[in-house]
Amino acid sequence: MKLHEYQSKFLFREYGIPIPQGRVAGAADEVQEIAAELGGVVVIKAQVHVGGRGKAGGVKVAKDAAEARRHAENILGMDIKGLRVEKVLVDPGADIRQEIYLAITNDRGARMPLIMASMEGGMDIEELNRERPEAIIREHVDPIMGLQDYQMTFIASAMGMPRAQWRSFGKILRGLYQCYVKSDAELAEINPLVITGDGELLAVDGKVIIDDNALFRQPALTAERDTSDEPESERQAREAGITYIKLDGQIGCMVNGAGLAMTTMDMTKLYGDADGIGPANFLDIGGGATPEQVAAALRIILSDDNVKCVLFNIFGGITRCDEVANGILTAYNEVKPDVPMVIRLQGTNAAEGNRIISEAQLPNIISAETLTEAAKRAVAAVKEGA
Amino acid sequence: MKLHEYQSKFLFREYGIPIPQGRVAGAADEVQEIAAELGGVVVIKAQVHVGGRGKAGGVKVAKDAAEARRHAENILGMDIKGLRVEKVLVDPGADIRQEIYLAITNDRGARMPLIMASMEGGMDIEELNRERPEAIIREHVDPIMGLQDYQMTFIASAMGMPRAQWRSFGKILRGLYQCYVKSDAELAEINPLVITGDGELLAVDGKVIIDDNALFRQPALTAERDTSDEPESERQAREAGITYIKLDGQIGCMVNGAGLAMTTMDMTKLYGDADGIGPANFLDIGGGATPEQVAAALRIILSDDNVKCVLFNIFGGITRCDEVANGILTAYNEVKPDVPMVIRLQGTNAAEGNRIISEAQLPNIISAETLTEAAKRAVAAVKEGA
Amino acid sequence: MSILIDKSAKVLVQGITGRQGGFHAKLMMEYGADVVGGVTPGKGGEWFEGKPVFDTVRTAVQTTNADVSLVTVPARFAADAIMEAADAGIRLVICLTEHIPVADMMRVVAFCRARGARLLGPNCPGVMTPGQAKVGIIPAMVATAGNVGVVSKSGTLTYEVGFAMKNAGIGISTIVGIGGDPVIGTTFVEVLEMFENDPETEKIALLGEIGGSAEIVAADFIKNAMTKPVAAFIAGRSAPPGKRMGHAGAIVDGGEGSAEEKIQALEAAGARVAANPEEIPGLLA
Amino acid sequence: MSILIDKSAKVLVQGITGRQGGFHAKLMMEYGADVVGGVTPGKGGEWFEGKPVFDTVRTAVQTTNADVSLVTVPARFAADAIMEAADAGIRLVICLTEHIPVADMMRVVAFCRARGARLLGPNCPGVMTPGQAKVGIIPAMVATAGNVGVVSKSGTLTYEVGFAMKNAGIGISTIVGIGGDPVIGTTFVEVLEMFENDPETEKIALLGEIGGSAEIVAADFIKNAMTKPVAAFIAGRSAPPGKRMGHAGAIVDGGEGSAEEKIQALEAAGARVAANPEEIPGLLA
Repeated sequence: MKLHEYQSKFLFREYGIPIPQGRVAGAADEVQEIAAELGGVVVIKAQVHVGGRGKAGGVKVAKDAAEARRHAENILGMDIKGLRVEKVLVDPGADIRQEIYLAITNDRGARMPLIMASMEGGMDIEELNRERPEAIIREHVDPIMGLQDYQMTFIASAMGMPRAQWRSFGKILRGLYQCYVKSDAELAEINPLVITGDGELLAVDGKVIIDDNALFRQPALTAERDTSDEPESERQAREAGITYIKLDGQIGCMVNGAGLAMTTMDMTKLYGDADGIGPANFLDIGGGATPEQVAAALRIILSDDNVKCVLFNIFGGITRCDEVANGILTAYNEVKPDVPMVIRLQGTNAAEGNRIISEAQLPNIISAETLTEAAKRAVAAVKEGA
Repeated sequence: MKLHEYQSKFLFREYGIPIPQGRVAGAADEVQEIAAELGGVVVIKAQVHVGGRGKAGGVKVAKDAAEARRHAENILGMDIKGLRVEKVLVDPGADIRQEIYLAITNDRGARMPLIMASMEGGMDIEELNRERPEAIIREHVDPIMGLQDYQMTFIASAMGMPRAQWRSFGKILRGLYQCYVKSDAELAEINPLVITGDGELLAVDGKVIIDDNALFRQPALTAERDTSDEPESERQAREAGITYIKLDGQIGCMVNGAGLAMTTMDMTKLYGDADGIGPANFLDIGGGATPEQVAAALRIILSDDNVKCVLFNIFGGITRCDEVANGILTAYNEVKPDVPMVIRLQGTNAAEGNRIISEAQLPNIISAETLTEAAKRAVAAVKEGA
Repeated sequence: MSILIDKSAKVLVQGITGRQGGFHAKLMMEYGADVVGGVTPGKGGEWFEGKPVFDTVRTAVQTTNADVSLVTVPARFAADAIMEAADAGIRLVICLTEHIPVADMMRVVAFCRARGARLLGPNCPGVMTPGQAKVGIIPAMVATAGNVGVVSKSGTLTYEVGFAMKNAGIGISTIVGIGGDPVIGTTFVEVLEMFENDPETEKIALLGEIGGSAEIVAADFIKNAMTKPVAAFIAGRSAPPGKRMGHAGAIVDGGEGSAEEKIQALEAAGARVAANPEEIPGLLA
Repeated sequence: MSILIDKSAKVLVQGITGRQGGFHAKLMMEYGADVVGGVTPGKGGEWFEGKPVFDTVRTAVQTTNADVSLVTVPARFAADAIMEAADAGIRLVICLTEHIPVADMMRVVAFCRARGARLLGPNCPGVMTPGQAKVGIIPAMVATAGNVGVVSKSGTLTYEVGFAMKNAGIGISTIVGIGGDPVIGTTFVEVLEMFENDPETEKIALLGEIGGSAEIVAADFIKNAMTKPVAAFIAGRSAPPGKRMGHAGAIVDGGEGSAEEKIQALEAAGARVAANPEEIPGLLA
């Protein structure tokens, strides 16, 4: 779960990290008010879950409240990479002497938290990592011991932080680590952390991503979830307990298991790509899906107008194919799909499942033995329908 | 630093451990008032830093406020093993179905926190340990990982805690461990933890000892320190940065280093015990003692009327004996002791130190080459003076 | 031989009185695994299908000499359950549970390593040595005994490949599901090393997916330390970057973890990479 | 030979720019120890008596190949300093600092063990191999080289015994101060084992005191695992129970840790126990 910049920074503040005294607003009037209160130069920043908002015109500096209002009118409602700007953050302008990068993230390979720090902040970290990897100091944290003081000294020293800032940098790093741990963050990033003209440190931009699996113990953060940019179909799937991700192709996929679901997508592309045909979605119905869930999944798949064919690929293990077949029939009768459906049932009770499907004699049902056959038939069905 | 029962229990309460809703009082009037407010049976408990107060008459049950007052009049001001009772805790009576022992302490040998738990609480744990050690469940806690849930289950199961109480016992154990860690306790003990008639758990008595070395980060607990039962001389020594402990013998000892200080005490006893002569104190003046500290130490030693001789045993290592000798002269001139002083200087610059002492030609100064000689001479001086 | 388990493994099921735990415990017993008991705090003293239930793993191990444990408890209790098993001296802990927070797993993995216990998973289907024993949820019907080792991040994809191998007459020494979470107890390389050292394993099938760099590290290992041939499949070639494909670990992030780079690395290391998992039997023949 | 250090030890001083650290660093150099540098966070790049000062132990080790570190920083920074040294690959960390909270030391000891570093102390005078090197504050004048190993909980008492030995013409292989705190990095038994295995050590003097049970455990080890003769002294026979005798660990508590029980255990194990430390040379002759 991604937090917006303003949510991230307000969270940082709870851990003693100094941030600009800005406020968030959803209307131009409000922005003008906040800018007037703050006085002086302000920055208006679009709050969207996507990078590159600066280049897209979503960040503007204003000399006074009136200019702030004009910028807000432009930014609010703006479309940035498909996302509508609903809120802006109004921050006082900072006197920036130096921009620093500081982040803590999960290092999957090392299976430990990783701190990354660089005196060359402000730019995109992936870009910096490609161009000047040696400018980034990397320090792992023992997940049981937590961050130690000597590691903070090492990082400050190795990155070339001026000594005058070691103390305040150490406090910020400790605060960021606490924030990362207590919030179950996958990423807690300050970019840039700036040294101001008078030598203070200030977190000018921030990004926090929370581990979805830990939200059960993060009620305050869960309440902050902004789903306004989540596609309607994904929201419905989430509420039905199904993992669904909309893609751009024509073949709706319904599969049990994430690895097999990806594979099924890949197969539609493998055999369809030459004709511009591919998967319309990722969908994992999980282990013991009920007929109701199958029906819900089918409805979600079909809510995508691009879908010209639905491919069921079920490998029955613990799941029994005869039960799945019954679920498909129930769902079919409820949803009444008007596109062809390729059904491939394999594994436990596959013969019985296939018998149930074929006996039902539904129109537009194409059965298949293997995944390869199923993918090829789905591609063919799309081509025929086109 | 020992906490009183009431301080310990009020601390437990901060960690979610249920305790009786009692209050502490220093006067019989107050006790009556509290007892009246609580209503019903109350228990009046002397708050002194010593065990065995029950047998000494320091704990009484009262049926009503008037009786509570009468008991308080007896207990307040009472002398228990040399300590005067200044405060009593007035607790509501509890309906006790079972008494449990639960404590967390530092296991020096294992170098880990140790949890001890027994369904046979209420009695002295050392006694229980002698008589029925198998009735005590012992569980170490990894000092880095902290207490884990599975350990709580293990303890509850192994000690024979009724299942109905596992959940609340787990909360109390977690709270006690938190209390132990966050308070830098050497011991956090609930004895007894009772199961009441209606199945609730309640910490009826508590004892917490804080690690003196950690008081710098425990301002709230440091403020709770009750020094009313600390001997005046030990208080003075503490304030002068000297470790002094009053004992019962006649030979005041001034030594550099704790191990050597104990050894010097032992030598006075080794050679004096047959004549009833031994050490009057433990005193470590530490490494770089100043003449002022030597003088302060000498004054503290001489404030004990039992002292008939002072024995200086200084092994100069980093400490230079000539400097110590000058310190002794300064202290001597300031304090003007009227008892003989045996001075043994050895190690770095010993010859020069001894020269300084002998040239000063002070009355009542006896010098010695070795520790053995010094101890024997001090014993002889006491015998002569007697 | 085989790796990780054979019929001598004495298996505990943590959460045996739960729906999932009990169901799979029965299937494991039917398959021939020596399930010696179960653990459910608060239910010690009960029985499950003739096997004793204990309050704690420690007591269970003392009584049954169990050396393998299957963790089937819900996500919020799973980290504690794994550590309990490791602390009690269990040599192999297999965790089926999904949705365990990554922060918990980082601590748990470090803890297991310190205690000398091997962890498989979490969010994995378990391990099966065909004809001998299975611990986990891999269906009996997907494999017969043989000489190909299978290691995979996923569940049903593994069944798919196992089944295709079985239909092609290719048997399996051991199937190991390592799980699709970002932080797991045992990685591809560790399992590849076990297969390399296992005299009964002649070839290996590796089933990876997008996200992380475990397959890249595995390619490095295949190149530098392996003599046995490896066939591989990487799922997620059609997945767009920045989207999490069901498995918590299956996400192409910041340009890292794409199927293409993994396939290239594996091919460069000498592995034969299938574009379609049903081609794996052909690559192993 | 000798134990723990000889003249090849490359020594860092953590806190070298402090009063105590600098003073003892100079004395150590005068004695012949190879002090290769010091560490003071924020003073990296400075020099101390011709030796480089670093911000961190890690950088110091990378630059100097130091393998031993002396921690002389104040109590509230000492736990971090010890862990820093252990984490940087220092094999022997010697901590002079007193008044470190026990809770910190329990974590630090576990950390050092996990990192494979040996810790001596805290609150110890250090270690000296006469004629070769010293790391800590043991005065040069208290010992000459020889074949008796000395291990002790205390400082000046050790000097007293060393000096008496020197006057009696008995030399020392290595003096090891383990410290008088309740929780220490290296115990009597570990040092006894090193002396038992050291060809240059023929006899051992053990100086214990009241509190804890380290001397009882040592007696057990002497009885079961040692061939070399041990002479011992236990300080605190005249100390009353329940009072802490200066050292944080020197307290007879709940009937445990008395001098009498320790003396009895040592004698029962075959050690010769002196009633007076000045008798030790006689027991070693």
